[in-house]
Amino acid sequence: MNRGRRDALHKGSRATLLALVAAAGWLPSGAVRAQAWNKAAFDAHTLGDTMKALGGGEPTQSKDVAFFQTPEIAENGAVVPIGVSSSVPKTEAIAILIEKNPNMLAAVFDIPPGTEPTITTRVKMAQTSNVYALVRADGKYYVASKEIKVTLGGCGG
Amino acid sequence: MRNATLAAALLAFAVGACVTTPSDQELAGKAAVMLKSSFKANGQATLDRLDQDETQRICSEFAGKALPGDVAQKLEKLNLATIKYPADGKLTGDWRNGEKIAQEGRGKQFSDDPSGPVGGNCYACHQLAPQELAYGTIGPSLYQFGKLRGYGMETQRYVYGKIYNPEAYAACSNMPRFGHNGILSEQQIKDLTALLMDPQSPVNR
Amino acid sequence: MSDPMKIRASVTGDTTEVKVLMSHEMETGQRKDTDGKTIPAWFIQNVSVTWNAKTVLSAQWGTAVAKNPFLSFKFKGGAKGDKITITWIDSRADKRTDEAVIS
Amino acid sequence: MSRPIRGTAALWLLAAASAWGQSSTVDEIARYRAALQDGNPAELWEARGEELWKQKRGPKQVSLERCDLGIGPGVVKGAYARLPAYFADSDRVMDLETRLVWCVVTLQGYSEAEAKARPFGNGSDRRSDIEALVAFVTSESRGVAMNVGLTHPKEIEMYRIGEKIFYYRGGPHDFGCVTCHADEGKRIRLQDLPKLTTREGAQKAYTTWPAYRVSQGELRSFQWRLNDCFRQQRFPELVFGSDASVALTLYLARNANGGIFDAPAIKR
Repeated sequence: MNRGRRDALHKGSRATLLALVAAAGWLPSGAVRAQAWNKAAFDAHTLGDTMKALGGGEPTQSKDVAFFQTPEIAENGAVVPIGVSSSVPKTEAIAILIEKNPNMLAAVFDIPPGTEPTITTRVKMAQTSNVYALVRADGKYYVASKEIKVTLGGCGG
Repeated sequence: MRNATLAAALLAFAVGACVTTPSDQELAGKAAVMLKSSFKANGQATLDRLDQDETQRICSEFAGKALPGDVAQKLEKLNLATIKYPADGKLTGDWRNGEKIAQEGRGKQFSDDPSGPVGGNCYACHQLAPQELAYGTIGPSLYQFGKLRGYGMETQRYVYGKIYNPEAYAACSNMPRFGHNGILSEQQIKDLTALLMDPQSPVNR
Repeated sequence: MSDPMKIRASVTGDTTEVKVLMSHEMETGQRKDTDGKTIPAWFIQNVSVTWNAKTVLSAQWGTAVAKNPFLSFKFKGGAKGDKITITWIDSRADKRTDEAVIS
Repeated sequence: MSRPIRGTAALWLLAAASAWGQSSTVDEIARYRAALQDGNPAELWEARGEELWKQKRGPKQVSLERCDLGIGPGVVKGAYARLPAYFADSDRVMDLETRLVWCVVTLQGYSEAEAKARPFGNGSDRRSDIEALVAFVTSESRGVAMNVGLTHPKEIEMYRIGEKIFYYRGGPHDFGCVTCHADEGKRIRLQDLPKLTTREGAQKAYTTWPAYRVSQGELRSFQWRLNDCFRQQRFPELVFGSDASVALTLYLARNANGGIFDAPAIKR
């Protein structure tokens, strides 16, 4: 079943993503909490399992979630700059997921009131992949995605 | 009067040159000695790699400048004589293997496994198959090499020979002498020749 | 012993921008050493940033955050001379706290 | 693109693809590099290097704060922009790394073998003190114009030998520095190659080393840069702090004169 999910996701279909997430069944918000480490979410290998472990509602694909300072091609997958900003009111958390990494979830940031829903960090990517920016705002989930290509650099040695 | 000034200038230059620094030849000698004491053997990369053959010595001496015609001719003749064509007379192999060899950058570095792969690393310097975007530009683009020149035997011989010893065709070329220096095997050179010369190769499609 | 973080915090108008570099291997658990043995995962799991005893950011990280992590964000409030405190805890339960003054 | 995104997957992907298709590979890699500039982990090495510089260490329990990098004991600001240079106390032309080793030995009392034990770092349990010190000292020349003098006869000779080494071709591949670095606008794969025989090219290259290499997660010194070039040239291993390494460094540093030093940098 997991295998099938991944294959569906590889096709990059938005409709499939939404269907999967809906099927996974979101837990109530608040599962992302400071100073606890959500092992189940970080251990998950599929998008459905990751989101299930994170908990929450059905994510809406949203243009209010945006990548910035995020190149489309990474010269080296060891360090890929990612910026995510949300203009969804009452944004509470931002997560970064990398579809083709061994474990999809890279990072979750809790955004308390007064902190701008804008995060810049750097992640590792095993290969060219879709990257998802997931936002929880007022208990609801929103998502945007972007493909980042990872190139081989240099002299082959 | 102009001549007198020139003579004075030349004299000053000559005197200056004598007094301050050693000759070019002396410096080359000092550099060679310094190199010997500045490197250590590491794995397959032994110190004898610092010893130059005549081609390397002459190309170093001219320091990237154009060679005089007679010197270039002499070098090309010397290197042309080293090319060994396959005994079976067949110059092309499998372009699929050739593509792998062209992509492979490892081989002969002290960090490489001596029993591991040795490639031609052609994409480091040349455009070949259009699918590979990460190609270098030290050498000319080889895209559509055979298609533009024809797939005839003479061109095949040139390609095989050029990979075997490029110094035979262009003295002090930047390209390694893959056959002459034992970097690639006869079969590997055949496969690379196919990559450029097989009509089915992505290079020609 | 881990190295100190490099923290920069500066205020413009009513917004403070925090930029931090942390010294950490962020080992994925996927790599092998020269003998072919898997190098165990070792990475920062939790980060929290406080200003005036208020948490202004907290994060959970996995192994996919890059080595020597970098993070930047902004929050409302903060004045020149205020203290910013950042703490990380890694998967070996090592912990490090550093402070910086808002400029 | 301001085009509204519709609900169906196909349309969304189409819009995205056309927007992404507009920028070329080279432009995108330039964007990638630009995005890394803010927050260079090299700062972590600079900070550790500064600590090491000030710490009382070694058998003699003294700091390096009396180390003479060429413009007086303890003067770090701008020192790197004048190196390599001839030092009367050692009667040698020295680059920063060999000078640091000299200070660690003569001031702190370590043996030369101890001082050179780990020229290049590899992970948090095999860190290089030299690379950290290099990060600190070079950071103190940021914004300073390169100003390498050729006045002492030994400097002049080392420069000219460095030039010879630059053009020295050898090994199974016939490679020399000249193979990759004597032409304008060339690249290996997608890596741009600086033409090091011109002022402009040398400035661009030399003023951006040392650098944090993201591919390795390490700060790399100029000695490391040379060592790794020779590895790829299929040469034997360049000995850390050897005469050839100093001669070549002098050749390149001098060619970069006038360039504004801007390192430690960050590179792929």
